[in-house]
Amino acid sequence: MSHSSSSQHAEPAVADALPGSARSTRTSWFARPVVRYIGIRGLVSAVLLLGVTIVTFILTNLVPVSPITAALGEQAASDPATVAKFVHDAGLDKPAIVQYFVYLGKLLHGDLGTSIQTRNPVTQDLGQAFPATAELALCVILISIILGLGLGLIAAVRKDRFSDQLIRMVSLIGISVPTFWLAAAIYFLFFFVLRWAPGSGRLSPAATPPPRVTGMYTVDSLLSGQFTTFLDAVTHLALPTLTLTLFTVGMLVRFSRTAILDVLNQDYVRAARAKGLATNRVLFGYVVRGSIAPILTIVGLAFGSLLSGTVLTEQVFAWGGLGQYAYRASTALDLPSVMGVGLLVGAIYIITNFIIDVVYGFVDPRVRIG
Amino acid sequence: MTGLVISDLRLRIGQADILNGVSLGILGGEITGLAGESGSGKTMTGLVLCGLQPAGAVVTGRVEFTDSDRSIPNLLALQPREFNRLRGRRIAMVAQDPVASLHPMLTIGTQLTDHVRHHLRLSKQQATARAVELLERVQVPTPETALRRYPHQFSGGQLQRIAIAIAIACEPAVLIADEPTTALDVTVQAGILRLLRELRDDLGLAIILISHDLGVMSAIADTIAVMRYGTVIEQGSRQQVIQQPQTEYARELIAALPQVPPPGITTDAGGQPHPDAQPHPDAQPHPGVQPHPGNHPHSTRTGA
Amino acid sequence: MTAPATLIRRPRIAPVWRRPLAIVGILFVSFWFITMIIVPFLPLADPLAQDFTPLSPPSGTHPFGTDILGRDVLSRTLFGSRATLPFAILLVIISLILGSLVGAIAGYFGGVIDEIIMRIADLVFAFPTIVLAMVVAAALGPGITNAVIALALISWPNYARVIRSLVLSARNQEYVVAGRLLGAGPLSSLRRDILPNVASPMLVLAMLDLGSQILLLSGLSFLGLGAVPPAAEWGSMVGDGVQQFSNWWLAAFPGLAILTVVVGFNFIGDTLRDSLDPRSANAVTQVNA
Amino acid sequence: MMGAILQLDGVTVRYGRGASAVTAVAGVDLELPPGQIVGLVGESGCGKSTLARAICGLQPLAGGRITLAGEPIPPLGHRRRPARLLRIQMVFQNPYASLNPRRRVGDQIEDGRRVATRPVGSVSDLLTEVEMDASAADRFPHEFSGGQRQRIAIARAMAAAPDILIGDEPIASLDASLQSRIASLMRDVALRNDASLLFISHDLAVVREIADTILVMHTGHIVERGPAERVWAAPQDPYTRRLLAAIPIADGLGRIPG
Repeated sequence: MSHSSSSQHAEPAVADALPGSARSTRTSWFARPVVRYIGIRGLVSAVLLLGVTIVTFILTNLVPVSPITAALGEQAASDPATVAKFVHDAGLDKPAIVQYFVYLGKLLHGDLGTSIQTRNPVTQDLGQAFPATAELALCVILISIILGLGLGLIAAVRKDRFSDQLIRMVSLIGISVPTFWLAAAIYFLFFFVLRWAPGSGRLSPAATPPPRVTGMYTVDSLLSGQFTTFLDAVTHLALPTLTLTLFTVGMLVRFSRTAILDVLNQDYVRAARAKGLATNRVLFGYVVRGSIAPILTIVGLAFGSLLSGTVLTEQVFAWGGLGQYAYRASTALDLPSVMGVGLLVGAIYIITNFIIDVVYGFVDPRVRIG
Repeated sequence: MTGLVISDLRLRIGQADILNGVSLGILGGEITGLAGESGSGKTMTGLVLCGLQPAGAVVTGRVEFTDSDRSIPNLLALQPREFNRLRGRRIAMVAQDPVASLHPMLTIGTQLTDHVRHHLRLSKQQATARAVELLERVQVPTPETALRRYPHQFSGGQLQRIAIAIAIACEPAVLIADEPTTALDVTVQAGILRLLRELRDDLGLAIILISHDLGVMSAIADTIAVMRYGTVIEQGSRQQVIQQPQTEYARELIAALPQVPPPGITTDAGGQPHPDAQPHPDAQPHPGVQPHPGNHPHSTRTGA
Repeated sequence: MTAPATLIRRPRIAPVWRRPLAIVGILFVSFWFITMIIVPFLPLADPLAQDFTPLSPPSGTHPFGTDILGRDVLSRTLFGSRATLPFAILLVIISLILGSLVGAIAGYFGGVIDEIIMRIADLVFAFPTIVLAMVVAAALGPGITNAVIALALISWPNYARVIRSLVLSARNQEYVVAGRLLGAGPLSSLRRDILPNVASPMLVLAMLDLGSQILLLSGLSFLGLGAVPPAAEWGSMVGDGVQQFSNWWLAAFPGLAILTVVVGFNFIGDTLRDSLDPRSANAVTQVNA
Repeated sequence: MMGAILQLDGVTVRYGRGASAVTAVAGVDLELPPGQIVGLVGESGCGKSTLARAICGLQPLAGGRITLAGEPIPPLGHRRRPARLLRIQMVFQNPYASLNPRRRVGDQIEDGRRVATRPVGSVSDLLTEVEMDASAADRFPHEFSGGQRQRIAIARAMAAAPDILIGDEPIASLDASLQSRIASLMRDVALRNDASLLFISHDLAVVREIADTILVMHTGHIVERGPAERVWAAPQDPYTRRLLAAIPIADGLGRIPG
């Protein structure tokens, strides 16, 4: 699942560009470089979102099992008259482009078709399942960032020493573990054998979910002051979070270690040391500050692989999120649901990376001030 | 007298011997030139004096550091924490490429004051006031606004001046300048050299000027040490080393450079043309280059 | 005075390959490769034969126990190597060739071709990997061949993007420009100057990708979109085993198989990158102080 | 054998498009008659490297014309370089990037010999001519120092028997003592092989020693041109004067130039 950072175009090296001059005049907000940067990134993300719908559209039509037999059933499909009528009604006779815009129109109205398994509109199932995955994903990404970047920093600073070797080995094992097997192993060990954690599901069977505000049990229970439910929700979060964190931290450590190593070799870090600053100031004030750009990209990638991970692990913990929904859909070949999950997860991922680009725009003065 | 005394400095990385017994005296109020080509060990010597040699390098020998109020027998024996207290406070460094040695995401103000507040325990306002004063000292225009700006908003020459301001912020005794003008345009180099000479005179700084360019050495170094294969092969006053080089290698280095300036070009020594420059037949009389406005009357210390 | 330090001849086995990481990696990978080749000749039960008492825990006769249909888990796990490794290697080779071709063209010729190819690649990167694999495999229908096609479709962009940036930077290298000025055409320039200097990073990428492809392939099988029953394939074996926790051995052993072979590839890949990385400590080259 | 004349008329090169476009070269006229050594001097960012790349067809022109023996030089597309243009060869700035690390030195010099339009010496002749030992042919670039690699690059360029040799800052990455030796080597090799030389550098002192005429470039324009001695001794343009004044002089008199 390893991705390198998003592609930057190598502009022709303007070897003879005239030296930049200090800029003093205040420019109106929309002409400011950062707004232009975010505008461009926004446009790219919108185009990507559109592209995602094209991909799912093509895939739905690629289905070897023709939608006709699926909808009408084997027997009716043999009668040409019914087939012709169905084809006309469903607009399958129109050119692909038109079919696509019809498909897009339905999407925009939130119509993702009906799930073969649950018989509900896919959008409703997704709406139901989304908060569970969101809660798990946020919990995992927060822990993983702290652990991953921390260990990555330690490994980079103490390059080739024992702690670096150990961290690298553990993180390599972390990304080599099949997450679907790890989920079962952790569940078996900590629940089945050791009884340290509660069973599957987001709450114990007896507990009632807190009044729905965000749909995330931990947040909602805090908002309504139900601390026992909050504790119950947190303990249930433990095992799935542990499963996904191991993989995500492994990935974050490997990428952030390389990114920080590059910064450690920069002249401005040596200059900071030459100023006699305390090691922590050099580390956090200069090294971490200098590696923010690659680290933001890495967090985006880690979030992507985390979403992948949920598909393979939620089933074991009966988590009731997008992951489990996707698992059931794929094992039952429920195509509308599979496409629905693909679209939603793709969209979440694009929007997250857009937000990361925006944050980067404000973090790097060369972009903010230009 | 403040300064450094280096005796038999050796450094090895893996199987490679980088420094093979460097011995050199560096006095306050003097610019000591460390000349040599790439691979001669001149940069590594500068790094060792700052305690910034690469991890895993084996260093032997002695570096004695004397300052107005203390004397340390051997810097190399100091614990990292102790050496760190000296770095930036008593011994400062200016690197070759100003653009790379300033953090792209921190304002000039932050990079100019964070080590001052660390070493001198100054408040934010005191440090900022000092920063403005320093920028004026190194002739950076509009210091107040410059403090809020970022490195990418300045030219190479201005950045090097800012880097020098950062280096002298805590009034160090020793300033190590590693190829300070190499990355700059020729027309900007003279300004930096002039600034270094002023700092030597005004602050009594002991400046170690590391450069491969003997022309730069000939311009502002008081004494010159020529290095090759990790040792000092020739050492002496500027006139002596440049005009009567002892070793063949030094002679070869000097022969490769122009000895006589273009006719009609005056230098900052009172504006008269160079004594042995022959004027070109169709050279029109034109006003000689006025000495640099900010230049102090030539100090009597160094007989011109 | 000694002359400046010049190139030190590299010791016979570079120290980076003697590190524990590398040794463990080589051990795991060679174990599974040998298993893949010799398993049919081993005195093992037929992986599909259902003639043992079902769900018996690991014992002398069945070291890995038997599954719900009474098949021997040990032989199915060992035979599983034949269901995963060849396809993973095939996948990496397809993605490497397809990706390198497309990436080199995009990097070398640039312009509109580069834009189109990179936008397609961005589209594939817009999906988290397994989700896209799931969507494509579901559309194509289950089966190992469809899974391989699906994974090939989504893996080549990773190679394309890496080789594109390598070719882009190589293309501006002075020796490549010099070659063009001496009349080298695009093909000979790519073959003689660019690709040889781009090969080693691609090798590292392929080795690290082998591990990911195995995880993806077995992941798809776990989702019922890869190998279909009754094939002895690790992902689907774990998928069946996960349903009943009390029979822990059903999922444990195939899972360990996946873990060990992927760890093996990743350890070797990491060591390979270190041995090629100029900055790594042991590649002593001309020291320019 | 009469070499070909290189002619530049009003050459203009722009980077980028629209508002952010940067004019690197603004209307440059230049003439490189056969057998002549022309020095092009200027600081970084003045457009001299862009001009060199434009002459080799590596940089499309936004205006003006470059002709070799009267025929215009088209930009180098993706196809093989037309035979008649092989008579212009270039030596680059960075010796550590101008040779393919994975191919023997001899093979890379052979690349040049293969396209030579006139009879040219063997690989060992070419190596000897650049003061290198013939045995270098079987070794790889990483076994040589910066100066030696630059000599090999010169040998490779001369192997194609060019009429015009362009040095794009060929001595900038070398040690001071080597710089004037390599510059005069390029001059002698060019003259011995009936090639004219366009020598581009920011070091006016070295260019003066080898060039017949000197052109001074500043922000994309030629601000001064003339015989080397005249430009050195009696510069007309204030920028040239500033350049000359900035040259550090190794006379030990402790005076800052400029």
